[in-house]
Amino acid sequence: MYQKFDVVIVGSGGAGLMAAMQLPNASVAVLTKVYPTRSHTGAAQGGVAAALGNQEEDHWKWHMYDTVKGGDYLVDQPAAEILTREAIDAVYELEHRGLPFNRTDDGRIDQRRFGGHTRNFGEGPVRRSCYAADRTGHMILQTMYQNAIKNEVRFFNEFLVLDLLINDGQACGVVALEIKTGEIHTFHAKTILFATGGYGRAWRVTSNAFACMGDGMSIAYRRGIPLQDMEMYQFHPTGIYKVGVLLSEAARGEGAKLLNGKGEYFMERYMPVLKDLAPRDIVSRCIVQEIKDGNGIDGKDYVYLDVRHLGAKKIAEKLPDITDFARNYLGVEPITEPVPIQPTAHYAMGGIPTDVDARVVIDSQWTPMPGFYAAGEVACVSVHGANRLGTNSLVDLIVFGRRAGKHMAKFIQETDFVPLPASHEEYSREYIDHLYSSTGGESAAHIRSELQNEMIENVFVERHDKGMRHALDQIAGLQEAYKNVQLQDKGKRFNTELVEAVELGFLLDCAEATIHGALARTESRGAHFRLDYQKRDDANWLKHTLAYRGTKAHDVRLDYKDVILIDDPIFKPKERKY
Amino acid sequence: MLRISSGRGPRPVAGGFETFSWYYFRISGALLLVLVIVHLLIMHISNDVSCTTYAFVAMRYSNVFWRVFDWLLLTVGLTHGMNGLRVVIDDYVRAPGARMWLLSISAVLLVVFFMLGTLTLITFPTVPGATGPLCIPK
Amino acid sequence: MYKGQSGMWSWLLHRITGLGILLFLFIHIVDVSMLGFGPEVYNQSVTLFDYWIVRLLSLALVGAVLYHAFNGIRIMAIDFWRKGSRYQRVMFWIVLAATIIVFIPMAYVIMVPAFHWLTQAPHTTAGR
Amino acid sequence: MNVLIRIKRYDPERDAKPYWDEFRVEADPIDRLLDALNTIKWTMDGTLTFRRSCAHGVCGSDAMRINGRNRLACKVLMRDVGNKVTIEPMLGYAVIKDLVVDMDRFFDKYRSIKPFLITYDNEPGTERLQSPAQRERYDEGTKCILCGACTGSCPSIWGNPDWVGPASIVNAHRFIFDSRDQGAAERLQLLSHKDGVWRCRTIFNCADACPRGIPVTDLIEQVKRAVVYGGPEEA
Ligand SMILES: Cc1cc2nc3c(=O)[nH]c(=O)nc-3n(C[C@H](O)[C@H](O)[C@H](O)COP(=O)(O)OP(=O)(O)OC[C@H]3O[C@@H](n4cnc5c(N)ncnc54)[C@H](O)[C@@H]3O)c2cc1C
Ligand code: HEM
Ligand code: SF4
Ligand code: F3S
Ligand code: FES
Repeated sequence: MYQKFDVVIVGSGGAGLMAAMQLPNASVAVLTKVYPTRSHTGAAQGGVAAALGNQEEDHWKWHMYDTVKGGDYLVDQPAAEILTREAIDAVYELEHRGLPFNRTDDGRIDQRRFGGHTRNFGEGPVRRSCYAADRTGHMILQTMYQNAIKNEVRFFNEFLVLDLLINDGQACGVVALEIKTGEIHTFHAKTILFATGGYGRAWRVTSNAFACMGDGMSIAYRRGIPLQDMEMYQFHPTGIYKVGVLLSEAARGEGAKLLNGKGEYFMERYMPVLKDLAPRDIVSRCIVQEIKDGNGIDGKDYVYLDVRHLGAKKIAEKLPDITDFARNYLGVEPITEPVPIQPTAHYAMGGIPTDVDARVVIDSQWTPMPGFYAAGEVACVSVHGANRLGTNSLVDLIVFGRRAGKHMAKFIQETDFVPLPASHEEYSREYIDHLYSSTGGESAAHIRSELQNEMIENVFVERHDKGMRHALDQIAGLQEAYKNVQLQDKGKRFNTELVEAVELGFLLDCAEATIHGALARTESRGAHFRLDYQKRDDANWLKHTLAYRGTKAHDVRLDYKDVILIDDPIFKPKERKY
Repeated sequence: MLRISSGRGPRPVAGGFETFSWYYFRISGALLLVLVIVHLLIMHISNDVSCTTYAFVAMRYSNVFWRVFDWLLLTVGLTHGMNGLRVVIDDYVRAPGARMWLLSISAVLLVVFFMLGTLTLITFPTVPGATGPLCIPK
Repeated sequence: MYKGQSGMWSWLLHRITGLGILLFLFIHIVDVSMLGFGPEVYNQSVTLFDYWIVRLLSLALVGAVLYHAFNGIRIMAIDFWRKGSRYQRVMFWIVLAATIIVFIPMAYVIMVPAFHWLTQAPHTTAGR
Repeated sequence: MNVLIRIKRYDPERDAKPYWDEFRVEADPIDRLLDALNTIKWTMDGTLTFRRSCAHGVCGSDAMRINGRNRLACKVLMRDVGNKVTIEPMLGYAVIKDLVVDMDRFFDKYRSIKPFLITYDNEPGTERLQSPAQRERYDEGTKCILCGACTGSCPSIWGNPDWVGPASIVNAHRFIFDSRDQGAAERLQLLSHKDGVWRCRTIFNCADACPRGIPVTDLIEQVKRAVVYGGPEEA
């Protein structure tokens, strides 16, 4: 089927819906492979950072400083300025649209501490994270969906986008599979926004939903658009042991502490000022270090998160969901017992490169592709650099989602539809037909689990050349195997086996780009920590990686572009200490 | 000082038939509670059913109070119960045609039984002395 | 079958008893209207109540009315008392208990005459 | 532990009518039932179809009937189901395939109660003020993840699919009792109609089914009172 809209938004998480809210007068279609309220944004617990100063003095510039420093100076500083300045207004907009923030006694939005957020350029923790209990992301998603209903946005639920259509260098549509019927649809549009989220499912232990398969990144990558800084992948320190389900940093924001096998609150040793509230890359590394030093619980590969001293009342009031998870998935009662945790794959700092208006840029010269936008976790504006601060992702969604929406509103006024390229559905149809007809005997589930194991072995918190080469060889093999994936379910109707197989293809692409970026970057920076190059190397590596897809896993082409700094001594790259 | 939003817009227009029906269940239910219990006590406890003969009725109905009492029981019970039947029909009969029919039939039933009961109560003669046995002979 | 909780069974019972009582009410209105045909006809119809099977039915009626009435109070408590829904389950057990407690003496009083005849030699036109 | 999993399956493309399928799965007691379903799908029968996304009870994808009651497969642990578990699609929705049901109507009903903040005042430059107590007043309803477990557990909806259902009322409550909202009257008006709140007969299956622990019936009762009293009562 063929349909035509001014704007097609792929993804109904925070970023996609925030953009949709800016387009009340355009014909907008939102395509999403899950029902909108099931998007992964709903899992975010902790909060959304903005220097409102409701609890104590705060300034956006302090926030910007923390963002830049937290990102280990791989952040494009003008973008960070926009992020932190506009965060304030964006949070008020959310409140006006109904978001039920927790409140201070005088009725303002309540704020709490979060990792890496400091007052006065690093002096000590500051209350900056605006929150709604421990389900801020859920509330953002609900509020935005509610407003989309108010604005009568057209949703295409359970549509899996397969391909981006480009004609003459300009994006002009997408092809999607309607999961319920198995039909292929073409959506012709003046502008397209990708807001498809991350790819945490590439690792075995992850906080991410099953749906986080890197779809958007891979689709762009297959169409010749580079992926930026994919080696920068965040591992959150406190995932529930084995399951990976996240125990939000909000717990530590409220005072929870990490405890090792010797009964020691070890973060005090590593980071005397911020302690447990140091940025995530650092805390994750400290945990891995403790485990390597034999300080894991019973010598095993996990440590404890301890909330007991907070008291039953505070735990119930401020951290209800988290307590629930611990009880449910571990059978642990956090009020009386410490909770077993380990680092878990969490967030892609990298993604489709964009400028500050969320326009996708396709080379190191910042050349935009007209009509194509990306926002949210799928995009890399680069405000998170080498490591994202907690609560900065939701800010990213609302600030750059909003900018994307506003810019698209302008763009559709000024431009006309570009015709669709010839035989535009061919690629998608062939892809799907191949999966249906293949008799190669390979199982997608098996390939996926091999990939996830390999990534957690060799492309995790600590990396080194040998391991990553091994991983790359493995992935090359898995990509070959992928060509022979065979389905048991040959039906058209709601074929989730087909969907999973398509998604696996996306995931393999993202893993490939991640490893290439990581192998080449011979330094340690933020979340990218190499045992064989333990120091940061600004002279050679203060630059963004751009990975272009080749024909095989081994022949990815890398290019680089400079990090944009602003002329202010405060933001000059220096060693990162907390 | 707290600034809170200035008001809640217009107040809802009271009512709607369904709201009334819901309320009526409760009000009539409370009334029935009294009426039915008294009724049960008299008919089944302080007398045996075999003793509710014509004469017995005549004795009771010489007092207007009992006629009004029974008429209330009839009216409230019937409307409460028929309203319940209506709700049940609404719940389970999905085909609009069949539903219309059933609802109409129950409306007719309501009227017929209400008339029948009321007529019985009004037309019953006020006979001073008892006619016939007070209990069925054993 | 959906494994509903007590509220589902209480509702189902309430519905069934309500409809049952309504059915009885129809019959009752008809038999009372026999009054209009004079004492003979009416007294003849009353003898019907004396069959022990009819006595059993009227027993069921009493049980139904009791349950429906008590549960009606429970429903109203849930509706109008703010803590009602928190205590609904307890109230359901109270309703059942109250129904049984009140039912037993009433059943006794109602059935005694029937049992009486059952144990004696038959000498009435009604009985059995 | 070794668990026998019975699943009610139906693919309208292939099957004339629903049938029962059985699988034996080796599972850890603290595995989620969802993990067992994935094990089946990934290693035994790729055609088994169900929805899932977050895997930890916050997205609302995998509501289904587990041992007779609506639950999220990702919140039920194997140790709680014993050696045998029966899984069926939720009642009250049309089955698309196996455990996947059609949620479109459910979301249409949700949309029908105006689930968004309605205000007539000008927006202030900063946030609207709201005291912690006023915020607390509508907290329960904000937990809803629109999984549909409550609505599918309600006998009223099995009989009458037009009924707006508990989930919509919970979400209406979330706005009716929000001190910032000014649309209470409009929503109460909508809900006082035939397929509004009155179809709720206080059955409580919904509250039992809700994976978020929302006291669904209590919220519905508050809305009923708001209709009869002509507006929301204070806390
Ligand atoms: C457990 C957890 C807790 C977190 N807590 C916080 C926090 O406290 N603060 C914070 O700032 N950040 C937090 N994050 C990070 C943050 O939630 C995410 O980065 C963010 O929500 C991503 O939003 P998004 O809009 O980019 O994408 P998502 O919310 O992931 O949405 C992706 C959308 O794209 C759609 N989609 C994907 N692929 C396709 C396709 N092929 N076709 C059609 N549609 C598609 C999906 O259906 C979905 O609607 C947390 C993350 C996790 C996992
Ligand atoms: C004795 C006192 C009675 C009380 C306290 C009472 C109370 C109630 C209440 C509160 C309801 C509403 C239930 C709801 O909305 O969920 C109801 C329903 C009903 N009542 Fe009664 N009632 C009584 C007597 C009767 C009698 C005598 C009859 C029969 C004539 C009757 C028949 C019904 C029926 C058919 C329903 C509908 C059931 C349903 O919708 O599920 N009730 N009752
Ligand atoms: S109220 Fe509970 S059961 Fe109902 S949709 Fe919301 S979360 Fe699900
Ligand atoms: S189960 Fe149904 S009847 Fe009401 S209390 Fe819940 S909505
Ligand atoms: S998978 Fe998200 S709620 Fe179960």
